[in-house]
Amino acid sequence: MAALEHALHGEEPRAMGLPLPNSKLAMWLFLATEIMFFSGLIGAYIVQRFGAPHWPRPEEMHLVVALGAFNTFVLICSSVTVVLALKALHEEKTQQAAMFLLATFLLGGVFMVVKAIEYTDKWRHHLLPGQVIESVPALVQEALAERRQVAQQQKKKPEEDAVFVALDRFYRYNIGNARLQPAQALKWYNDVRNAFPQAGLPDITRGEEVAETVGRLVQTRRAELKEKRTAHDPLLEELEALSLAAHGIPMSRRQQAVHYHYLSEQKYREAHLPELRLYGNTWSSFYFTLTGIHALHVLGGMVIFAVLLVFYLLGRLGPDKAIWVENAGLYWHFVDIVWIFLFPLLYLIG
Amino acid sequence: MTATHETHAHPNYLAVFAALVVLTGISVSSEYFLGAGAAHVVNVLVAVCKAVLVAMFFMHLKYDWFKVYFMVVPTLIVGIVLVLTLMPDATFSQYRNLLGVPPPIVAD
Amino acid sequence: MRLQKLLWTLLFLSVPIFGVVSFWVCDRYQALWPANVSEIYGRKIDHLFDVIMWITGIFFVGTELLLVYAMFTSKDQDSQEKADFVHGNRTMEIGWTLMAAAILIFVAFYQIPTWTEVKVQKPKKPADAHITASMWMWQVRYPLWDEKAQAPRKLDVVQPALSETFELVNELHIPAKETVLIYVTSRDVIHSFYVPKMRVKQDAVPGLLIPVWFDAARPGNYEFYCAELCGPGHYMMRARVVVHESRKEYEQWLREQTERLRAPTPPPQVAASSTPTESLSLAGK
Amino acid sequence: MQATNTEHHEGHHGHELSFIRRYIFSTDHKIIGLQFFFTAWVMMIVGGLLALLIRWQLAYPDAEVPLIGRWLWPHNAGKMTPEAYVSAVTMHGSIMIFAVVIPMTTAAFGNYLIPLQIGFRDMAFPTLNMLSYWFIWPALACFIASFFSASGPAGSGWTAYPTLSVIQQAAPGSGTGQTLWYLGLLFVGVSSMMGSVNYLTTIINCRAPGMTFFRLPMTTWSLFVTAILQAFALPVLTVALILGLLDNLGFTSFFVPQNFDGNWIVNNFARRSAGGQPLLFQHLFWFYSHPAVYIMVLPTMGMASDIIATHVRKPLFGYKPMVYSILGIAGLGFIVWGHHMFVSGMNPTLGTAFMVATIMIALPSSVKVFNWIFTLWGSKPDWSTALLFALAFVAFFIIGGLSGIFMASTPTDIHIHDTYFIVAHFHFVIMLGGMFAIFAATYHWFPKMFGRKMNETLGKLHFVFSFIPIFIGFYLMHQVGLLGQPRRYADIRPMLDTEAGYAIILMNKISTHSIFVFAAAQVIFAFNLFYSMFFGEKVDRNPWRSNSLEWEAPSPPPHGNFERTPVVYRGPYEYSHPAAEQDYLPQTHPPIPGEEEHTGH
Ligand code: HEA
Ligand code: HEA
Ligand code: CUA
Ligand SMILES: [Cu+2]
Repeated sequence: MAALEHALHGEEPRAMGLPLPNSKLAMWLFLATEIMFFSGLIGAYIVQRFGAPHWPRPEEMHLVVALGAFNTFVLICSSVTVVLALKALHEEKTQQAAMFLLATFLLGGVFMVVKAIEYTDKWRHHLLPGQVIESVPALVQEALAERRQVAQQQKKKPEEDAVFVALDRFYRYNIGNARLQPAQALKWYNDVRNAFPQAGLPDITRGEEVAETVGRLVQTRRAELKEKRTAHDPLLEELEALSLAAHGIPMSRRQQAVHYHYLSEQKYREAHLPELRLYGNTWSSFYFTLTGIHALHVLGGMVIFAVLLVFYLLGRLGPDKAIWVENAGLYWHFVDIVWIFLFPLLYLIG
Repeated sequence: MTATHETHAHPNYLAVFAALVVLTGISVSSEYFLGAGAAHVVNVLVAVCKAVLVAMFFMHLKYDWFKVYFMVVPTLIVGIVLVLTLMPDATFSQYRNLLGVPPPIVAD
Repeated sequence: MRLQKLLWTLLFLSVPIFGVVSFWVCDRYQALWPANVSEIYGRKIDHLFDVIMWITGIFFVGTELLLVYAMFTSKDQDSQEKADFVHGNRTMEIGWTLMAAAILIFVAFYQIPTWTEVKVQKPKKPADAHITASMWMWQVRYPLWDEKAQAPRKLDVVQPALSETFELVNELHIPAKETVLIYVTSRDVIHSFYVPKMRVKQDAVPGLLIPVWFDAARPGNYEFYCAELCGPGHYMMRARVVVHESRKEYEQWLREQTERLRAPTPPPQVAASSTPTESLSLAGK
Repeated sequence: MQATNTEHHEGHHGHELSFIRRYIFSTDHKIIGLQFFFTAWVMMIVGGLLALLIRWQLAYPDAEVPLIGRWLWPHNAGKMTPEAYVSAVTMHGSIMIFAVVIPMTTAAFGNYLIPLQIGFRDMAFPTLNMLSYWFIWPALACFIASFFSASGPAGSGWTAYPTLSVIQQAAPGSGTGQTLWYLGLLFVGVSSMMGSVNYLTTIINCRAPGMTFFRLPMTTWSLFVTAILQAFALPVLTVALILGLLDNLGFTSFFVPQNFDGNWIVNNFARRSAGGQPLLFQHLFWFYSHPAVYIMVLPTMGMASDIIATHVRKPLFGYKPMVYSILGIAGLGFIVWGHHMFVSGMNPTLGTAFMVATIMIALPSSVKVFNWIFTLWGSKPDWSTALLFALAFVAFFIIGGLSGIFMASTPTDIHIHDTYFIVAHFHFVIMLGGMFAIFAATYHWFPKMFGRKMNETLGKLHFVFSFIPIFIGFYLMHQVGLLGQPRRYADIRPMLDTEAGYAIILMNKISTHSIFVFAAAQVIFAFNLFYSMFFGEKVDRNPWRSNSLEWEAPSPPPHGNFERTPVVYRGPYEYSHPAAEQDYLPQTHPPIPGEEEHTGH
């Protein structure tokens, strides 16, 4: 019978399977699923990032490149310590291996602490998803309230504050559709005229003329700018706002955003008005989800290393546990690779 | 699993570490010295390089490649197909571009 | 055993028979698909339908009959013979793979031109209407009639200005015998614009503005309804398409509507890009 | 492998385990398989009852629901409310897919059969296996709890498209019910994930000596490929679910867009944030859920292949082409998901690419169909219930598959998308196809599970009274769909206004009545199942005289499965070998004179 078998199949049936321990095979399979998981997540981010009409810059959202780079460095260090632990274990230097594992654990801890610092910073700046204010009216309301408070503290009337007056006008006539009375229009016009003395704006005496004159001024200014190949300048901003208000036309959302940007970034820079961060909520949705899920993975890795350290304390860490360290290491390196992609995507390219 | 334990080659991990640190430095500094477009490209390339280094040496792919490639390669293909297929639709959606959504306000 | 075989064979034979007969009966009583009123686009879709119907129909009947035949000719349990000892047949495998591949490639490429025409290549013409879907109604905006130009105003599909358009709810008016271009969008959840008789369907997605084009050859009133689950009221999101005899009648209708509304004077054109927002939004707070 | 075999060998073999360790927190793959098996049947009843409710509403929208109507909807004169209808449809679809068919195929039969068919004592990771069962419970708890949430269960379809599913105020079903739905699905995902890693490791590393990949039975092959599909596709669903859940909780805005007038207010539903893309969810969802339909159907195809070959006493026609077509379906399955989105506002040019890929997927499927038919050719069937159900699977899968071609072709899909034609399509492939194969598998492997056979007479009765009514009931949905009846309509009376309205109502009534007959026939099955478990005819370990390894083990197999590790000499389909004295040749039988190795052609 045995001879027949040989004739048929050449040899006795042999054992099957890959030259990989089950656990390592399973770890690689798990990593394959993790790769898909993060492809989906990062893919969603990329799609949103490049598909959105606007995306906040990292520094607008208080991301500190230095912190991110430091965390990258920390993770790289921890990756090295894991492989060194594995090496030590293979060389049967159990104590050295344990030291390296401890180092890895601690580096993971450092990563988490830095993350916590970053998160707290976001929290203090109201950058959590759902907390970023993206609508100009709401921002202006907030700014007005702030100025009012400041004025109260200084025991002044808010109307004496130039910033308050400008914002108030913006809120009433450009955002809302309150009617601009001729007297107010004239006052507004004169404010603009005084603010830009060398622009040579004509003198107006009657409030009723403002709408028409300013309308003309806007058009000429636009034409001038077009020749200079720029789209906007402070004067045009001011004139446009006045012109729209005088005609009783509220600004479109885009115009509101542009005008608020002008007010907060150029005109009243030192007043520190609240910033407008369009798409800030979606940004922070992605930021917290991506880094949060990554941080959970780091936490998971730390638990594994803690278990290994407990094994050491119980005297059960030895070369026979090398496969444990190797699998933990594979996972940890993968987490590192994820961060290697997240760091530039969020902090640099973002 | 003594069979697979064989001789585990351990490359010079510190050299790899040094390379990773240098690459990180490059990607951070590129943002300051290069234009946005170039810096983005550099950043992506550097990230890929770093990932490859970690995978090759720390994850021992250099030695285990023939035992695990059948898991890694299809995964990478499927993952990349997923991301690429999302692109034309969501990112360059022609229907979104029809809308007058405000362009970046800082661009003016 | 023989009886059992006969019984099961007949049972399985009922599948292709019922399958074909029920379709045929439905077709007989005009209960297979709604009459097509779309000459330009719908006809092509129906043609494709017929082609696929024939191909799949032949394969349906063919494979089912083959199955039944194999059952019928199988060996009896009590016969002495063993079943055939065959593991496969390379020629047959290659044969049917190639045959199926040829047919499938034909089906795939045969329909690309139609798809291009109905969904990809947007006709170059001004938009006729703008539909905003919301729970659970269709708001249709039309351009007002411009007496001076003797034409409808240009419809700004991104933000139809209140002063240049008028709105009807659940009623879409279109001219017959020409391509109609409308834009659909949604204000809350995803809906779907579906006119069965014109073979047209397009999801209305919040945040997207999607062009749809179609045509109707015959004037009349046609059903259109929502085909994407949009909450409990999904089933009552029904409306009608009113097809006017001709372009001229349609324009006449536009003019009547405009007159009835006595269009307000247009606001001064200070900032060309500005359009009044309907109401102030304080969202996000 | 030698090493693998010894790795877990300290396992308890001899000593008795307590009842709890043995039947509840068991790590034995067979017990876990049975746990999944019974859990899935119970959920099938829940899903089936919901289906009956749906059918009742479609046929008699203006009548009180019998028995439960007064009690559930007293304020609506015992009639079903539209909210209840969409919730019923949603939960029916979700339960049937995620709590019945996927657990039944991959988890119940997968667990039970993989180690037995590859000749191993258990799964590679028994504890992980146990966890995978225990993770299904939080999932079921979430599903069930969602029925009792104040605003009712999830009501945005099993596809849960945003923005309906993520704006809590949008509909009653989008509140707590939807949140629980997301959570439940996440748990199902974790459970499947554990299972899939476990199966892959087991099949790759733990096969018995001589069991090469091309000697695996089709069931194991298809479960292997299914596990690969899950490993690749599930993580993406997890992403979609996590993002959707966060959106549903109200803070983030992955899928809630800003309206183009820049307002965030989505029809008066104030959101804290907005700015995402609803279509992104559909992409991520279908990236999983299209492969998921193959996750459901591939194991049933594998089981049907095994059952047909065994019961017709003939080698499977074209073993290798069958394997390759499974691989082909799996590979293509990853690049066709867009066919669910042809009219969703997706880039239409991309639609063309998806259309071509989708149509091409019919190619491997047709190879399978033809191979099944030719397996039957010149065979000697025993006409057992298992065979009949498996053949019905083939007959119905053809219908479901061919109707898929209509939808795969983009222009025709414009008309039939989201109509009852789709409902007909997928019930033909999953219910009349997949579930029938599951019935077949139950009849076929029952003797292995309990050492007794199911009653054949009752089985045939069950078959006849299932086959005819369910076929009529679902077939008519094609016509109804072509006539334009949309899916998920709580009330079809307004359809009466259309010219074919009368026909639509009539066909819906016929459907409903047929399906009620089907449901009644399932009582026979349930009775047969429990009756035979205790009083069925006792049989030996290989009642069907089958070749594959599971029949080498005692019935039911003890802990550790085989008395000694089996050694495999050939493929699993050597039936009616002319040189053998019997009409079967088990895989473990040493080679006989005059035999040569066959693998396909
Ligand atoms: C087990 C489940 C299963 C299976 C196997 C399939 C198989 C297929 N499905 Fe199906 N499908 C679903 C479950 C399934 N589907 C579900 C649940 C939905 C709805 C989801 C929802 O919206 O709720 C759906 C929806 C769905 C759509 C979206 C419709 C829409 O919403 O507009 C499409 C479109 O292309 C499609 C196509 C196909 C195709 C081409 C196949 C092919 O794989 C079929 C291939 C088989 C054959 C073709 C038959 C055998 C071959 C022959 C007899 C040879 C000869 C044939 C030819 C030459 C043509 N399916
Ligand atoms: C595996 C999947 C599966 C299965 C098996 C079924 C089974 C059935 N389905 Fe379902 N169905 C879906 C998946 C499934 N369905 C999905 C995904 C949807 C889409 C949801 C959506 O739109 O979001 C859907 C939608 C859907 C609709 C469309 C609703 C609408 O859009 O308005 C309808 C309508 O007729 C329907 C009917 C039925 C019927 C009558 C059955 C019957 O076949 C059921 C009959 C079963 C029983 C009556 C139970 C019998 C009991 C047993 C067999 C167990 C016995 C055993 C023991 C006791 C141990 N289903
Ligand atoms: Cu609107 Cu359904
Ligand atoms: Cu699909």
